[in-house]
Amino acid sequence: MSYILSLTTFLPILGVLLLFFIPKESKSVLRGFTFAVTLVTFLASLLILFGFQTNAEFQFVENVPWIAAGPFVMRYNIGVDGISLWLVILTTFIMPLSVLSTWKAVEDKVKEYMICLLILETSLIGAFISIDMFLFYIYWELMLIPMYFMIGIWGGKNRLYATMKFFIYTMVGSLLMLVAFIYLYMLGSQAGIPDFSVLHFYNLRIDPTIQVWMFMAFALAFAIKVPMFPLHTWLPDAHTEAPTAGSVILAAIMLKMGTYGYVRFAMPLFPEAAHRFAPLLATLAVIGIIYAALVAMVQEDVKKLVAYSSVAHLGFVMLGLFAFNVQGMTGSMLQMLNHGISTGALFLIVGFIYERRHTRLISDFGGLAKQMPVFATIFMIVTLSSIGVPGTNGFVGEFLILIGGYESELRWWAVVATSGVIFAAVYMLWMFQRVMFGELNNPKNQKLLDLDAREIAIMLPLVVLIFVMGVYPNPFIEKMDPAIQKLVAHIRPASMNAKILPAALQSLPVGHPAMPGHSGMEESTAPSAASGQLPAGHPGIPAEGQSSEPVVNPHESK
Amino acid sequence: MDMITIPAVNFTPILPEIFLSVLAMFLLLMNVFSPNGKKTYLSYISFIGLAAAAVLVGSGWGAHVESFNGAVVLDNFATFFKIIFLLSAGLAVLISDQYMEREGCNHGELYPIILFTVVGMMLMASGTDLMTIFLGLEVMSVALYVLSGFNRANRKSNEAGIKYFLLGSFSTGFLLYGMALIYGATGTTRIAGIAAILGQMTLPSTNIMLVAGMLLMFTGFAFKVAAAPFHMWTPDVYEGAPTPMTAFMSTGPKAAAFAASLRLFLVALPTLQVEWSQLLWVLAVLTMTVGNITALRQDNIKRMLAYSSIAHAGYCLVGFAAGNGTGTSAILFYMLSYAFMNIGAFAIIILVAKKGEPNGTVMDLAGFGFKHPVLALAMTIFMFSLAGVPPTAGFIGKFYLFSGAVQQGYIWLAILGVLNSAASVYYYLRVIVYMYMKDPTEEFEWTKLTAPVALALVLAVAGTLILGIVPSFVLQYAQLAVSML
Amino acid sequence: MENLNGYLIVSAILFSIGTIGVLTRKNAIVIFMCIELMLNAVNLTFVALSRHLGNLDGQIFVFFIMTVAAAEAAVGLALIIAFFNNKETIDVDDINLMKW
Amino acid sequence: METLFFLIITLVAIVSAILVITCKNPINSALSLIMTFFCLATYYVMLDAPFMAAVQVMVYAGAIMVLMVFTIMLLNIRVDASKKHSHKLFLGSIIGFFTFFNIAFVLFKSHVAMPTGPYSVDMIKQIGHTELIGKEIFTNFLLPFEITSILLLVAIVGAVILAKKKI
Amino acid sequence: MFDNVWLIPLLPFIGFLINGLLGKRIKNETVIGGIASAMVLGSFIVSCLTLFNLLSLPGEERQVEVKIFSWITSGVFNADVAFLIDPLSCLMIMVVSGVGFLIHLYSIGYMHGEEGYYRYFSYLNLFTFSMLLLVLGNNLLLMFVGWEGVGLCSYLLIGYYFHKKSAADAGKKAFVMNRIGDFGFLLGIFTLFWYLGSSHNVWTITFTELANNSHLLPTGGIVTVITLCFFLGATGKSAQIPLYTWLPDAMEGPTPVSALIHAATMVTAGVYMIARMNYLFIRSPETLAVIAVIGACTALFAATIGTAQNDIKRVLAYSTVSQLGYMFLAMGVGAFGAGIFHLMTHAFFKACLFLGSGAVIHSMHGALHHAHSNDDAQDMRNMGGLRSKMPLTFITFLLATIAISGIPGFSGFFSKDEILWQAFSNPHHGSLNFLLWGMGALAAGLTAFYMFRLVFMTFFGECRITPKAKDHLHESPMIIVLPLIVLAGLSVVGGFIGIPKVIGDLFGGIPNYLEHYLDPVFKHSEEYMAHHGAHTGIHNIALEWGLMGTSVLIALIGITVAYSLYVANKGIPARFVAAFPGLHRAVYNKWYIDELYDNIIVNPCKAFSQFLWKGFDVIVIDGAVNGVAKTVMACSGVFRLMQSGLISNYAWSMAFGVVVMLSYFILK
Repeated sequence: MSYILSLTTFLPILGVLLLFFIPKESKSVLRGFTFAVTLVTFLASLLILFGFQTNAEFQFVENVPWIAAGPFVMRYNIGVDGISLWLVILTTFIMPLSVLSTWKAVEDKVKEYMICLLILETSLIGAFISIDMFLFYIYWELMLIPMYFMIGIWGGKNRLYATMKFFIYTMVGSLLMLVAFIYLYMLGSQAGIPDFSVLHFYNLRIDPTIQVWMFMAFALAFAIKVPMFPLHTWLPDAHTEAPTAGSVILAAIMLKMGTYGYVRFAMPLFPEAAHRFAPLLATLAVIGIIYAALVAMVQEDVKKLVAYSSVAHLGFVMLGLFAFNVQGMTGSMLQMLNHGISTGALFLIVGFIYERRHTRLISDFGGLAKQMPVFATIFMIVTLSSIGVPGTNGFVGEFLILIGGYESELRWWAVVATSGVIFAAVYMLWMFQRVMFGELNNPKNQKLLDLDAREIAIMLPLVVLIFVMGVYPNPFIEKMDPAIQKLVAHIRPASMNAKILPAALQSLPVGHPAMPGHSGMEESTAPSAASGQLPAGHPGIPAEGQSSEPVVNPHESK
Repeated sequence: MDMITIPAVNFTPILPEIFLSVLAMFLLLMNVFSPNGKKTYLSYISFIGLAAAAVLVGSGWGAHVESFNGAVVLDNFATFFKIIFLLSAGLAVLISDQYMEREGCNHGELYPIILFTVVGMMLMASGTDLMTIFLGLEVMSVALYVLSGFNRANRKSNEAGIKYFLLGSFSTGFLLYGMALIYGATGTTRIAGIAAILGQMTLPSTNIMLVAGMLLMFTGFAFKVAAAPFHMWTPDVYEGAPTPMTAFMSTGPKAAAFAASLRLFLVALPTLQVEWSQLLWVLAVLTMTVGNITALRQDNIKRMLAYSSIAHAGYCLVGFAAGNGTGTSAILFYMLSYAFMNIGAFAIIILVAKKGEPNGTVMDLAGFGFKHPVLALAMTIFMFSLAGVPPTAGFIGKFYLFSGAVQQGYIWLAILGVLNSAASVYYYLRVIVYMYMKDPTEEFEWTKLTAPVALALVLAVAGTLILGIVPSFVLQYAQLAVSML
Repeated sequence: MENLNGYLIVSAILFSIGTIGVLTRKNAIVIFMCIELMLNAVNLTFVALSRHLGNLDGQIFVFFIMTVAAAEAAVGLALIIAFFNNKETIDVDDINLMKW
Repeated sequence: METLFFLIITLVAIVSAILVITCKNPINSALSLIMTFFCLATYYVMLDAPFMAAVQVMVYAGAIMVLMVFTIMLLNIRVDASKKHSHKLFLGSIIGFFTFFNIAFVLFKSHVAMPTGPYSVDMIKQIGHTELIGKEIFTNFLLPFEITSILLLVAIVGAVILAKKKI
Repeated sequence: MFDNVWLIPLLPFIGFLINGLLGKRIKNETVIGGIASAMVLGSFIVSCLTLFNLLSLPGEERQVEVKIFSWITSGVFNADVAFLIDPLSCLMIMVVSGVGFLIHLYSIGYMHGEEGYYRYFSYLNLFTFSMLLLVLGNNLLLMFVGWEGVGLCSYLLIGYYFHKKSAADAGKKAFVMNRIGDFGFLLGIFTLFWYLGSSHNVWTITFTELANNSHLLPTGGIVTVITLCFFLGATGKSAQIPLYTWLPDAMEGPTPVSALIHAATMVTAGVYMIARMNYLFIRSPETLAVIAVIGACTALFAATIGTAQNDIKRVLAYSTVSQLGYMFLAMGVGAFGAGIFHLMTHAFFKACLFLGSGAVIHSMHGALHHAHSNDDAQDMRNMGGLRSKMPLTFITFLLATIAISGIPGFSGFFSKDEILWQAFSNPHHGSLNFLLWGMGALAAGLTAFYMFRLVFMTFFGECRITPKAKDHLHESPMIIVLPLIVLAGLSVVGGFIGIPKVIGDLFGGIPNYLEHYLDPVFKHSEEYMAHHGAHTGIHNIALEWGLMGTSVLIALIGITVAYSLYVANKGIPARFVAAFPGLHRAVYNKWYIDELYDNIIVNPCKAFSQFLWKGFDVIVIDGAVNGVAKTVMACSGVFRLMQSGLISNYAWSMAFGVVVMLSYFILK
């Protein structure tokens, strides 16, 4: 049925509306109901998964006119393809687990907490499935609000600083992206593109010098979200202050928004600029890997350590993306899922021990393995997955990224990144040893209870997935392969052209808006390149060696 | 000596103004006869009157009637703005009753004055003659001087009144001198006449008298809109004036000033576009930056909202600087949505404040989030809308304003605007931080939520969200209004 | 008598004197008087221009400016008296209850 | 002869204007302001606008200044020599001079529109200035005239609200 | 015929699952131990079957690939889970499952009474599964999976007594060192895959295809880089010079673990890897030289440290490092067959030695426990004269010691001598081979010395154990001694399957079965070496006999010195120590290598990351971010003060604004 996507997106909102009728006091009913809603959403998303034919097209597309005023035409245009399919499934899969983990964690203001969680789920799913760039932007900003409240109200000690920093940091990036969006739309409307759908913009030939500026705006917004090396300082603060469920979702899904942004928007829209920036961004990614690993080694707070570890993992993902070949891309898409599962599990684990001891300092723990054997085994499995030991999911992703990176121009970057594998083992095992092994001398640790049924129920699916994806990742790779092939085919020629033919010759400088000559006041970087005007109707001359007809998804009603 | 033949006069353009003036006079009489205590029914009558006027104005959509040989016109542009004035006046009337009861000042005459202000604003919006615009401006200003100084007992209100009066008339001096110079350079006060003469003139931008006239006239409007160098009065007057009046002052008159200046600059002086868009470019940046940055450190919530209204004037100036269709229609849309969110926010402040508003700081809001969840939710929506966060009307407004600037090629202006709105997020979220994330210092005594204020809040929230999620029909109206210019 | 420029210069001078008065005087009423002076300077410009241009629009505009000045005077002085009842002084430097 | 008379009146006007802003006692400045108004009235007469002169005298000198003087007397502000009656002299005068230079510069370089209006000077003399203005107001500028009525009503109601002892 | 091959790794995996998940509930130890051992026995039987089937095939086609399922396919890269059956892998699975089974049996007895019993056996089974996977894998990626799996299990098993901080540290150190090796291994895979793919469009990582396309690789240059990377991986795993310090610390784990992992199987993975990719290594003489030199140095270096250790397991650990040095020496000189032969024989006698020492420690521990003294059960100075208390253990231990020290007739002699001969006679590295042979021979002497020193100190002389515990010393139960006996037998008999030609035809032409058996695997490198005129080296028989004689002589000298020092006149070692205190202390403290590593790598790394976090992250980046916020707040303070509340200021700013605008436009 074609409305499954909107159904999945807005089911949580339906849940929110029904939540209002449940009285504030009956906490367990609130939690149970929210869990039920997230579970139903997960089942709905499974329907999408099973209905999804493995090809490069967007499926379950819904395209309804929404705002049509002034120069802008925005349509409620959503659809899911190979790339965004698994991220949606990851979202709906992680949500029930994080709701389950708040049973004992959040005691006061439970109703508001559940509402935040559900709104967060809607905005995340919405962002992943929206084809219309304006709709994407709305969901992209909407997700900040519930996370802001979750960190702000239920957070740790200096949560206000952390949440304000998180909000404004992301906001600045995304607002610059907004200006780039508008400028892109102006270019598009001159080249005859009717609306905001990203598919039309994939074939728009933009003059490379403009591409550089636009790519920088997009790249900055997504780099903050990833987070890339210099812009990552908000993540440890946000994580240490966020409640367990909040930081699970933040780590497992929201960070993927940044990398998804690169794959869906920054790279395909501006291929030449992507190639020009590839060395810089790869360097930042590699620095991120080594730097975050080193800094993680000396952390005293477990949550900060895991936060820095996710910066390192996402450095790998970025390296894979900028390899511009199928293995690299597949590896990073897989690593996004793996990171979601392993770091989500790690935060849940930190949450369990935080609920028991209300402290996150590594020095307060020690020798828990004897006291909590089941917890020890699960913690061990998740640590191994985070290190990327073969047989677990981490290894498959990392291996593909590194071999993809090695095979592309980023050879030396891949070599340095491979050393990251060593540091990952060092800081994770050192932490694991200080927390789990050694003497059980702290009296408080001696009284700790092992995981109860609920906690095991949370961790079981994650552990199973770790092994399933480690041993048999093919079904996952199959589904996303055609979409990645198409993406690489779209981006790759851009690099050849950029190198072989001089920029001016190969891409007809189209789409530069013929603006009335304005005096120096506006030092916009609109270059003086001749603005050859393309025939209005034709959506841009496709680049050489690429399917001539721009891929307009079949059932998009004009 | 032959008799003076008074030409046939078509009253349709000023029908709403006449209706409201008659209603105001009627209310004055009603006030005399009604006993001292019961004044609330006056506010109901005035609200109904405003609603009726709105219907009257709405029916005039699409018509284009010149009358009083060019002094005033009825067109979509004027109608759209009249709707904004009536809306802001209506909401202001709704929230003023409870405030006045609490402050204990006799508010019998308040409603007629508000209606007269609306008349003044309508004249400004629909006037196509320098004289009509000037007189409309003066009716509005005089009424506003009275409104800002309304609460005689409160020293702050007096001070606000005096400050607004002195600086207002000082700016009127400059406005008049500008009009004189323009009259001198073109020979007529009719906007159509000015446009015609400028059309024939060879190089209008070299006629220094014209440019100087334009500048001086613009300072008058810049004062009313609270643009950067002329914004100094706004914080003091908004803090001093009674809160419902501040709410009214920050939305209605600002829109009226924009209406008059838009009509003047776009219809009368289009050939000087190069000059005034540069001027506006600088003013917009200055206004946004001053408004946003000063607001960061404000503790008094009314003063913070005053600086935020300066910043929002800056955003509108961005659209004005763009000067193209998108920019101007964005201003119209923004003014409408700004009316909703701003008056909504002030309504909440009224409910929270105690008698005499000892200091009305943001800290008083501590713990409000979980004490009155529904009201706090409304305030959160208003704050997010003012900050320009997506699902709300503020975002759509800013989006269109900045896209107007980008379309015109002012990318750096858009970038500065975007950075300013990012900075503004801090002080809007500070309110939310105190509401939700700080525990209450001392007990709230619950000021009962009377029916009119509740109605005002419902209207405001509905307006903010609807304009945020499904803004296309209003945007189309704004587009139509501007295209007629 | 074609010395239009003469009249315009005189009105410019009066206007500037009015501005200086507003900026320097401390007494509210005197400030208001200076504003009145500025308005009168503008009236003079209008009348001179209207006479030069030959149409009476300027003079009618002056007529309306006068009514406006009168209305402002009424409200302005009422405000000043209300302020005086409260604070016994109308010195501009004392009107600084609200700042920063 | 004509220009000589004009220069004398200008001199008187400027001196009285300066007196308005310099003398300590508000009463003196009020009186010097009245003096300026009379000079303006004579200007209007010289510009063949006798009705304007009459209105100027009646409205400004008569109504507004009387009101001013009345308020000054009502508030009987004691002028104590100690407190300075003006401040920021330097800054204020700088701005004043600059405004003057700017406007003067504008006036010199500008070229005023050609006299296209229907009413030549002698026509005014012949028909009578008041009649012409009357005809003009009640035909072309009827709406502004009506608005002034609203304006005055607002002013009266406002003044009552603000200043009445006890409502 | 080979379709049941997937059973070999699968059975231990099933054992791991049963014990891992249900182990806690099956309290009874023998059931757990039984299941684990049965699984390994099952896999041993299937490997025998496979070996038998393989032998039935004619010589050349002894190479069969069995695909199970395709694991990762993405773009040009695809890797699937498939097993390669060929003489080398058959030999290895026989060794792994055989010795593994014996050690499983042994640990049932040895681990009696430990509280994490089920956990031990599940990890041991997981180890066997990973090792079999490593050996059977038909492509580099699957080998890498086994490679890391084995590293993981060694981490788990070393850290078995996790409540002891030293055990946990040793585990972590082992894993990190292995991980550094894996870093090299990964780089090798990538470079190989990239080079073959981009220049010859051969996108593959399976061994058979690599072998067939190995002619495409140029000698030297890129191949040296690839092989050096692989060698780095091998040193990490097989504890050679730079990355060997983890092996002695790995003795923290239970003794059967040391026997299985750190003697017989895991440490030999590096050797197996080089043997498996002999066609690559042979193409870069530089790498072979490096391997040979490092092998020889490690052999000598470890042997010197072994002489001064007092802990029985430390001595055996260093002996393992030294014997591995020999294997790498063999690989370095291109004698892959000899290397594998020594690997096999070493597996037998080293396992036997470790298990023997385990038996000794087990009974010492029991005795000391009874006497409630907390002397160290592993310190040889507390032992002595145990041959009367534990005759069977003594005999098996003695046989294995004789084997290892290279006394003719025993397996050690044949394999070690073959290596020394190959080292001496190969022409690859010019004059280097004399030095190599010399170091090898000296190391052999030292080996003989410290092995017999160990035997004399533990089994001969009077019993130095605390008197009370003396009568509690008793022979270990049958389940422990039985594997000892089998292994001792193997270490004696094991040598005969690979008798060098020289001795063979002396005794009536007994052929070198092993050489013949392993030929198909190394045929590529043989052809390459023949092509490059490798074997024109010295061939006369007399020289071979001479060398053999000298090596036996050196061994005997070692034994006599040991006898004189530790049995005849006990005083000499003490005087020797007094004479050269510095040298003794250095050797005793393992030449301070561990401290060296700490000060050069570990501590500066910690300090640097501390600096990175506190200095860079907090001060620089956060400082910048908060700095922006502070500056904005500061100028907001300034703007705020401009709002002075005085009307004249406001009027002034308005007038000022007008004046500025006017003058700007006028002057423009």
